[in-house]
Amino acid sequence: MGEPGESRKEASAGLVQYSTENLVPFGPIHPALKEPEYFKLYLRGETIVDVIPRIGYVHRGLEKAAEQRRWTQNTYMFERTCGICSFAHSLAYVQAVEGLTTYEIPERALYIRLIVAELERIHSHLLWAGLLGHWAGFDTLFMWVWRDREIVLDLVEAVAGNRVHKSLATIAGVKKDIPDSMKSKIVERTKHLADRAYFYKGIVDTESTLLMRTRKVGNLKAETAQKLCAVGPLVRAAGVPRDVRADDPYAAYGDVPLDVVTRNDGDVYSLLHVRLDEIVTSANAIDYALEHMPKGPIRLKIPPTIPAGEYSTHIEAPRGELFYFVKSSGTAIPERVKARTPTLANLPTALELLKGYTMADVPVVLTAIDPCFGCMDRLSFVDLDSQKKWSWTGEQLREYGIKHYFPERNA
Amino acid sequence: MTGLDSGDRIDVVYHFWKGDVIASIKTPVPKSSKHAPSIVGIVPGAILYEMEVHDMFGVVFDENPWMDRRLLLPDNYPQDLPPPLLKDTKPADIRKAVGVER
Amino acid sequence: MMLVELLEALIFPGFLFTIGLGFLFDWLERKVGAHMQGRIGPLVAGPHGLFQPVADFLKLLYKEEIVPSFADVAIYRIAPSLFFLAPILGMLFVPVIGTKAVATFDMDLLFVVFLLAYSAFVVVILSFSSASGYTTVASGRLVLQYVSYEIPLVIATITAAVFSGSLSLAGIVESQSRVWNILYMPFSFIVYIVAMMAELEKPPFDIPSAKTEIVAGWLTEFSGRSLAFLKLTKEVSLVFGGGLAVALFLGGPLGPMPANSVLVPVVYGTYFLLKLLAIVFLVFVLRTALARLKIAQAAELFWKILTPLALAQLALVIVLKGV
Amino acid sequence: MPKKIGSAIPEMIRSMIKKPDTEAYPFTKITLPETYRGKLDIDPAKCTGCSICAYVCPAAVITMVDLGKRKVGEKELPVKRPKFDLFACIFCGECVENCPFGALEFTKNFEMATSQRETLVMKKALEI
Repeated sequence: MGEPGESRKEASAGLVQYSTENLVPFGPIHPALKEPEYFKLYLRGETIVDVIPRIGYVHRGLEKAAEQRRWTQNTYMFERTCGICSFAHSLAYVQAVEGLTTYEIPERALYIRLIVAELERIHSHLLWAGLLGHWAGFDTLFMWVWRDREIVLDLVEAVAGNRVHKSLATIAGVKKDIPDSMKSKIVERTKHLADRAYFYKGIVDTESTLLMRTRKVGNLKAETAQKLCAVGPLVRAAGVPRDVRADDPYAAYGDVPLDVVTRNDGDVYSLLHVRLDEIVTSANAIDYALEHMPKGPIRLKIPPTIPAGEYSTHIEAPRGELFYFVKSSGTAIPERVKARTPTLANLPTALELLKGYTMADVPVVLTAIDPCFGCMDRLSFVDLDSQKKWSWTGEQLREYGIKHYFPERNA
Repeated sequence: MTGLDSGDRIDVVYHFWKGDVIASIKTPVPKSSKHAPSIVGIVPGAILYEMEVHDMFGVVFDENPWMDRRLLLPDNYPQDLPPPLLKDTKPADIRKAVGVER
Repeated sequence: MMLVELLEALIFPGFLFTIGLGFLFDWLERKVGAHMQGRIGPLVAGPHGLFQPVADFLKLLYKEEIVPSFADVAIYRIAPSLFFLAPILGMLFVPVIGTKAVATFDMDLLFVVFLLAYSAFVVVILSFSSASGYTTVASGRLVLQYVSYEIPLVIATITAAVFSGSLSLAGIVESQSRVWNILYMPFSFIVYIVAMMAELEKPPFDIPSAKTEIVAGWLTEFSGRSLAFLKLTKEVSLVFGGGLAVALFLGGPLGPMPANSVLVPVVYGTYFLLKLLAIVFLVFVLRTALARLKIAQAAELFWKILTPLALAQLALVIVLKGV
Repeated sequence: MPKKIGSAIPEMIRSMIKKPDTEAYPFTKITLPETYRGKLDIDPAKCTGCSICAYVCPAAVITMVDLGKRKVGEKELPVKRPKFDLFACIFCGECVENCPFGALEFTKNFEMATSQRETLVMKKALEI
């Protein structure tokens, strides 16, 4: 299995034998992948014959590390599983932990959780729509969408204090309140974003070069999606109305009306539509929640230990169903925390979809599932036991590289 | 799908979701044999989860076609070291073995 | 007299002028594209970042050059200079400050068309010489794209020649002194622009160097000086291709002329630059507004739509000429 | 809807005419919200060395340094003050929230990039 150096040799060998499949490495470092993962693509001409994934390049042993930290500290660590769905991760973790206890979570906190989660969904979907433009070679869409993404990031910054890692969810509550003075600003901005979503739908529907790239690419059938356990927008684009927010309401989703957006074709074009429509439904949900938010406290004071037991929970992260399982032995640190992220669930589907398509479709299809390899590998910026301090000078790195790739030269 | 180290056995927990119910089915796998049947034939989407439990706990799922590959662990993760998520595996040992020095 | 010609070839409308225009268009492409996308674009080097392309070029010049161990070293070394040669040489045949270019002979149009084909051929060789997975895919795409755009491109060029009844660029330009060719052959002009964008690998035809698919395509394995010159060549090619379009369809540097004979070359040069800018701007708008095609779709576009269009225009022009 | 080529062009022209949306950041200052969590700051006068911040910190940024003993009435109490390795800080706000004396606060300074790790070690509280 795949060291990059090895695959390069294989690739050049493939060049000599024209008749066999040509191996093209897709990653670990590739302009279309914003995080390092490795896919071996076997090509015949331009057509993909087989794909072999090799993930784990950013695996940092998060689940092991969780077993050495206290419950509250873990909130921040799991939040850093991913930059884009950071609140979803901390929310799912917090929800799983709360499941072990009998605390009455304040209503207002549940509403704030919903609002921030939906802001994050808008952000994630905008980010994805822009990146799709980039991957399909339509940089203008990318720039425009990301320009509008700044608006929602500024909102998140105003609500939570930072743009990416909100650090807002905590066990039995949230840490910051949304003051009334901020409400009108949020409503105004989310309305604007919904308008922009309509505008982008207009471009996506009419621009024929973009249609050529997205229509009938990566056709996913409903049965295949269900068989391969696809989740989130991917399965909704294939016509299965499955959404944790509606099926198994958490936070304040039980009280807020929400449409489940579905499309029937299952191709990238439908995915784009599903995501752009969900921006609109999210904006509506935020408006509704802000209007109906009850007054009251936002968090409870709790002891550091959590009662023994096992609990599993799931939420609808922007990318799909995010699943958390926690086991407590009644102490201040967890016995086991397990996270199953939407990307890992969607990866088999993406690999299946790729077969038969051409090299040009790889970035579009592979990234259509909105992969977050950091999530998939459970990446952490927090080190295994936080005293990991080592640095390499450029010279050392070079030496290491030479030793790694050319062992004979070193001897 | 979750692995759990419960002393002398590894519990493999399968979670299924329909409607508003999550069904968790716990399957004990003794640490002495570490073999379990695969569910890939019934649920094809479980292939990567089984690989993950294999990487992290060393449980071998028979009939899983990709069981000989590694998914998450680095290539230089030593064979003689126990899988990382077992309770008696110390982070310090792993760091030493894969050559991440301070 | 010899000295004047040498200066013409080396400095004004020749070598240095072409490279300068190449840098200018690189800057313009980035700046115009940035503003269309709501960004600022190059800002720091020079006024409004005008010298950014020059700075990038100089930076690449003193970067380390790495030759892949499995590359065909001889071709890998030589091909960038061969590639650089094509647009620089071609630009000498494009009339800039008069109806006559720096270098000119009867039937020089054929030589210019040959240069277009030559540069595509060099790129394919270049791509194959640095044997890696990405460049292999890129070579396949290059060849396929080449056989797609070359035929409409040549037909569009020939249409202009047929109408003007001359196979030399000077003759074609002179024949347009009253009415520009574009009025008689608008479709040829469109076909030429689209095919030129394919030749220059501007989006939506940046298929052989699609960065999200095959890293940098045929440029992947190049670094340092080679990369600097390859990138410069791509920009200079835009000058050459645009200049050719001006000569073929927009009447070259011709236009209303003041009586003063000293100013004549300057005025001619200004007309040429304005026309060239118009074409280049059109290319920039198109490249910003469109998504990248797949290679099969590009081939379909050229074979099914543009080639028949170009042929129909040619037939029309022959009929017009006959009448 | 009808297919056409270049449906993005009207918006492109609109974007071109109006001012760019990008801010030329290092040359212009940007505004930050009140709640912004920037570089951590400590008020040494308020700190009593209670070590709560060091306990709650998830990233082990804060270590307590012993500064000798101090006489309070009859007893000798150890004097401790926090040292901050800010390069590991994750800006979660746990220490600020849990400080019983309000000695810690976030500033709006976010320009912390440096080539030397030592410059990000905050020893402000140690100089008493």
